[in-house]
Amino acid sequence: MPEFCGISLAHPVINASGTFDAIAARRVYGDALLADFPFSAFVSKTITPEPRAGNAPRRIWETPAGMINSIGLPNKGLEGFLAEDLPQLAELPVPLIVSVMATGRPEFARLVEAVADREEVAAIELNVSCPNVHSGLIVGEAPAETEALLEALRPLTAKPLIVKLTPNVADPAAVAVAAESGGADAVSLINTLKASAFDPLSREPALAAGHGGLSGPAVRPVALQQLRSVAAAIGLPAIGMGGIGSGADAAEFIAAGAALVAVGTESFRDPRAGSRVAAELDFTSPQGAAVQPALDLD
Amino acid sequence: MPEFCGISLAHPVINASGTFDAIAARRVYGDALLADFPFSAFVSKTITPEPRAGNAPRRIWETPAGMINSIGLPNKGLEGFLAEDLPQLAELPVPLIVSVMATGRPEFARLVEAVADREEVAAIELNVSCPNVHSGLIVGEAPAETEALLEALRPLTAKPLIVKLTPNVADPAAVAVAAESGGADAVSLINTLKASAFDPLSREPALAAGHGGLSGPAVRPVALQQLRSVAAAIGLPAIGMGGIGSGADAAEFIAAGAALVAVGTESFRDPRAGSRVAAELDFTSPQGAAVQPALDLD
Amino acid sequence: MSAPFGRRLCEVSENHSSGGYRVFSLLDREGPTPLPGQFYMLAAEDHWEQLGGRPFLPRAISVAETGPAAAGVRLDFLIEGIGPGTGRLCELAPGESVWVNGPLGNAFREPREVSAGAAGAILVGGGIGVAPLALLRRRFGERNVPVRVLLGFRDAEHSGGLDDLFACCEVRLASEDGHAGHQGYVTDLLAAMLTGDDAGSAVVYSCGPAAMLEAVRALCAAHGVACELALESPMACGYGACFGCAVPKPEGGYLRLCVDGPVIAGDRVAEVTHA
Amino acid sequence: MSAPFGRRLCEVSENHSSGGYRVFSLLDREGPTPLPGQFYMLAAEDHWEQLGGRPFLPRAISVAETGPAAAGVRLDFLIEGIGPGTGRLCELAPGESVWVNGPLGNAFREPREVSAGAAGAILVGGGIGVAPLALLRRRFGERNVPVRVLLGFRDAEHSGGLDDLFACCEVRLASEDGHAGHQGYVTDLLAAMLTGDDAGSAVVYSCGPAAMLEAVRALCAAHGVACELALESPMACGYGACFGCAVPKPEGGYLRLCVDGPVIAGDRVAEVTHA
Ligand SMILES: Cc1cc2nc3c(=O)[nH]c(=O)nc-3n(C[C@H](O)[C@H](O)[C@H](O)COP(=O)(O)OP(=O)(O)OC[C@H]3O[C@@H](n4cnc5c(N)ncnc54)[C@H](O)[C@@H]3O)c2cc1C
Ligand SMILES: Cc1cc2nc3c(=O)[nH]c(=O)nc-3n(C[C@H](O)[C@H](O)[C@H](O)COP(=O)(O)OP(=O)(O)OC[C@H]3O[C@@H](n4cnc5c(N)ncnc54)[C@H](O)[C@@H]3O)c2cc1C
Ligand SMILES: Cc1cc2nc3c(=O)[nH]c(=O)nc-3n(C[C@H](O)[C@H](O)[C@H](O)COP(=O)(O)O)c2cc1C
Ligand SMILES: Cc1cc2nc3c(=O)[nH]c(=O)nc-3n(C[C@H](O)[C@H](O)[C@H](O)COP(=O)(O)O)c2cc1C
Ligand code: FES
Ligand code: FES
Repeated sequence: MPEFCGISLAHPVINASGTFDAIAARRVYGDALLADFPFSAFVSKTITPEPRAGNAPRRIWETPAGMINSIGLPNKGLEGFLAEDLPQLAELPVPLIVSVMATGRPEFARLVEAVADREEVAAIELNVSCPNVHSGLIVGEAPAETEALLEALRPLTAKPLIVKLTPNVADPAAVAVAAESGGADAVSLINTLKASAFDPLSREPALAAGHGGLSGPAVRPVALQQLRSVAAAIGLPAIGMGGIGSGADAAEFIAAGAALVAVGTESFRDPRAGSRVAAELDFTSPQGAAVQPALDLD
Repeated sequence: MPEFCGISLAHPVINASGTFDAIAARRVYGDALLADFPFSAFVSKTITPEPRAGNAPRRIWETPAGMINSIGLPNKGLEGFLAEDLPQLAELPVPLIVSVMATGRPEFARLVEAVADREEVAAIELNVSCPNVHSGLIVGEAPAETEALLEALRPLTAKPLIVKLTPNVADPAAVAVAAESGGADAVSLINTLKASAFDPLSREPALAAGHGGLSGPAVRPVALQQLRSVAAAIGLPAIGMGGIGSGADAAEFIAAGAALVAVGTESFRDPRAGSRVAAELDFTSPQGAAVQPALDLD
Repeated sequence: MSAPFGRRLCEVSENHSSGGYRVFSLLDREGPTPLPGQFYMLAAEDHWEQLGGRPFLPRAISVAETGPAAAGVRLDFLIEGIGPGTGRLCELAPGESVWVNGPLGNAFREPREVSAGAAGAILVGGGIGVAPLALLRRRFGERNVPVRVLLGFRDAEHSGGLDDLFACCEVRLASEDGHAGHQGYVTDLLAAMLTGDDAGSAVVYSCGPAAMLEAVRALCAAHGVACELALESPMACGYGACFGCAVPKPEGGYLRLCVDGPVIAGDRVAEVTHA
Repeated sequence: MSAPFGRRLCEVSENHSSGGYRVFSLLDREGPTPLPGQFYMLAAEDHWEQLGGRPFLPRAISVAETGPAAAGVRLDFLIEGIGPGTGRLCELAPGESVWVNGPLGNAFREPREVSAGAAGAILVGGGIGVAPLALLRRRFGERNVPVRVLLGFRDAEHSGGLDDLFACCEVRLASEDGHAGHQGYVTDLLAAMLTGDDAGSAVVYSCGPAAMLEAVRALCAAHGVACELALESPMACGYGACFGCAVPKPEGGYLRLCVDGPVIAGDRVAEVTHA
């Protein structure tokens, strides 16, 4: 059983934030979802202090071996999350990680404090791909901003703080080191790569928001390299993600230094991808190009 | 006829540096190559002041809708290029753009000066994905380094200077603006994304160099977004590249603001990809999801 | 009944052409019988990637008919090949397997009033949008809901499903090129019908291109007639995971078409700008 | 004669299994007749992408036999399915089309000494490496170069090509499991042969797994016998464009196997660490 920041997990495969809505899935699939929950921990979609409707459609666009999304973080806001979603997520058979984002330290602090003492919450993921309203800098692009944010949040909770790194930087390891100095317990990477596409007919941007984030197998080689450089630079455990669709893919991330892996876009193709990836990690794929990783994470 | 920095071109499709060796191709295919040259200008593989053998194999690795390379810029060095390659490249039926890279301003200056007065050379592309040996910074990751380099090189030649931007930065537009301030005539993008993969059997890095650069259709959405933001920020023409494999793809780059497009990895799959892309730009693809771009580049 | 959790492989038992479209059948050994309006996320098991790394995601396809089969449920789909995903589904050969996730989404609701005197259901379909109405018509027939079917097609090359899915019953046709029925839009037929005395107790059920659905919605709103529209939107997952399928709500904000739809009451959409 | 510039579509005329491998044939209407040792870059026109976006690049495959055909040249290939690219080539059906670039690379050279008393050519092949030796053997036969053929296989499931490509002539076999011929390595047979009096005038031609080639290279070096090795390396382009196919030179630096090879004189490689 892998252990991650003191949390025991049944296997090393969790979900990527924003790519699995356990509440909606339970409505669709019923309690079979709980009996056969695909992830060893559940990461919520990112919540923000106030409710957000998300971006205007079109929000998604298929690309070679991947997709671009500009969903825009629709969520019920902190109050709505606590009142409506948290009780339902607490029924899941696995530990809950709450993902939060804000545009300033006080707002981030409000989010962290609100879940800091909740028994239902096992850990907090900080989505730092956001601008600081005061400095204008994207927090996750600036090591000093990241460190300062962690220093501000660290005293507020005993729960593990996971920093979700942004991949759109020259040196993600520098940001990871700053997160470590600031008191983070773990990092997760990669978030989506800045991307766009044009509608072939109109030749206008395909997404209403103009651009979005690339995910799926296409980004896997970028994710593996960033993970490799980050894992080499810090002493903290890392959650690796970006295009994982099979046990063989997951084994590459573990080879690159991941303690856990997260499945995102692949869940859209296969709702049980998490369980499948976890199972495949133990088997040799029929493709020959396969993997039998020595999984000793605990 | 598109015109680019005062150079008239038969169509808007050139090659990406390092992805087509016109000398080797002529050995393989004979003079048919010249009769039917696929690009409207030819960009040389990057040359460095001294000869380089390149990286140890394994140098390439296939990835979803793309590939990683760690070729390591093998080249004959400036003297070898001038003596052996330049006379052969001068026989090509299209304008020649020489790509150069060095690790310091004096060495860059030596390269630029050596081709500055050569009639055979129409323009110079500066590959700035290299560390400055003095500052340690990757020139193309630091706007100030890029601007200083351009200011040093600008007085040395009347030929167009094209800055090949690196995509591994948070804000490529800032570097492009610096290149413009320094006196560049054009920019080209994207170079390859930092990437790695692990051999599924050994779980060691798949490439001997540990990591390499990702190219091919997988990176196209990233290239389009960087091009879009760069083209909006500068007044210079941009050469767009990254995963172009069809006229429809090229039209997306033109919609995103490219004056010319370059074909790289696709030439590995189809040696005449350049001509095909140029021809397809005028036709509606049978896929329906097609493009008939109003090409008025001149 | 919920869809089985996860995706499953189902074998193709048939595939034939139908007025420019294709009709293919899957044998589903596990899933429940789908309801009219529901859809499945489908992806060929082999050779799904066709062209430049696409399709990558599964494709949302409405179920057009269903019935018991030897060892499960037969699912019929009507497909118009417009890109790499639908193109691949069009070429499925018997014996091949398809990844199936579903049935997903909500279903058309029955009219509340089904008394003898009530106008009953008016089904308005256009192009590939006739698919979900086929199953709906049969269900209504079985439940003795009076049904009138109005179908519109661009031309003979875009009239798929007519012979296969609506063979049994009376349909009123409109075609833009006049090759069959009224020359013009199917909404012309609907407009005439909504001036009838009994229109007030009718419920309109519609699926088709955006412009047609918007005309249906506006007509029904003008005549105070209830309507249910089966919409489309880009879908990555089909089960509420991606938030990609957003459709604007009249009061602001968005609904997720895959879990809140694909069937939406006419007064729950402001204006249909995409199908 | 140069390869036609660009890639062209060639139709599959046949595909049958052969001792665990597959032999398939293309009809090439444009290309010149290839020489022994040359290869082609191949990619199926349809459904090339198989699995997770791969294969993306074409695959390098040696020509195993060739001959005149109705309207061009027949090209035979021997394929071992070890991944998505060779897997797809194995399943090619007659009538399908394949993108073809080639013939590429250099060819085996003839022995300089072909006098009656000379030892002539010794062909040493292992596994899938027997492919280019089939065409070489026939060419030598046509030119009256004395040829001896030594082939090694792991087991019966990895003995493809034997019946199809070497049916006509005497071959000496070795197999690791002893199912045919000498139990052990084919290089055991070569070692014995190189102790012969005439070995000095022999030339060894070899293709197969890295370990076998290295043993052949070392044996020939030890006995002062010339040898030509057909190597493999990862190839993205096959025509000198990508610099991916680097093979270390004994004096340092690298050669590009696609244009400087794939056939390399034994004294031009330091040690064969990959095939
Ligand atoms: C609930 C529902 C039910 C449906 N039922 C049916 C049905 O019964 N029968 C049927 O035939 N269809 C049905 N559809 C429509 C069907 O899902 C789409 O036609 C299908 O997804 C198109 O996929 P494609 O690969 O064939 O075409 P695509 O090439 O994906 O084209 C479809 C659209 O996708 C967009 N797109 C996304 N990425 C790209 C890209 N990279 N390049 C170009 N275009 C892109 C474009 O807007 C394009 O117009 C239904 C859709 C929904 C939501
Ligand atoms: C000159 C030459 C001639 C040849 N002639 C023949 C012939 O006649 N018959 C024949 O059968 N073969 C021949 N080969 C070998 C053949 O080209 C390879 O076996 C083929 O390229 C393998 O492709 P694949 O997709 O089937 O397997 P791959 O999965 O590509 O596996 C092959 C190797 O590629 C590597 N690889 C690259 N990217 C990946 C990735 N993302 N995941 C996993 N592995 C990866 C691994 O090292 C793996 O071992 C020849 C090769 C050369 C260079
Ligand atoms: C539709 C979609 C929505 C996402 N929403 C979030 C989010 O709310 N918060 C977040 O931190 N990451 C979000 N992500 C990023 C994923 O968590 C993940 O980092 C990324 O998709 C790479 O993994 P993948 O390639 O396996 O999808 C989202 C990704 C997708 C595709
Ligand atoms: C094998 C290979 C070698 C390359 N060598 C160079 C080089 O020498 N100089 C350079 O500026 N870019 C080089 N590049 C980058 C390409 O010029 C181009 O920027 C990149 O590949 C993206 O385009 P593509 O996706 O069309 O290949 C190389 C790319 C590849 C794949
Ligand atoms: S399609 Fe993914 S949420 Fe609706
Ligand atoms: S395979 Fe590309 S240079 Fe040899």
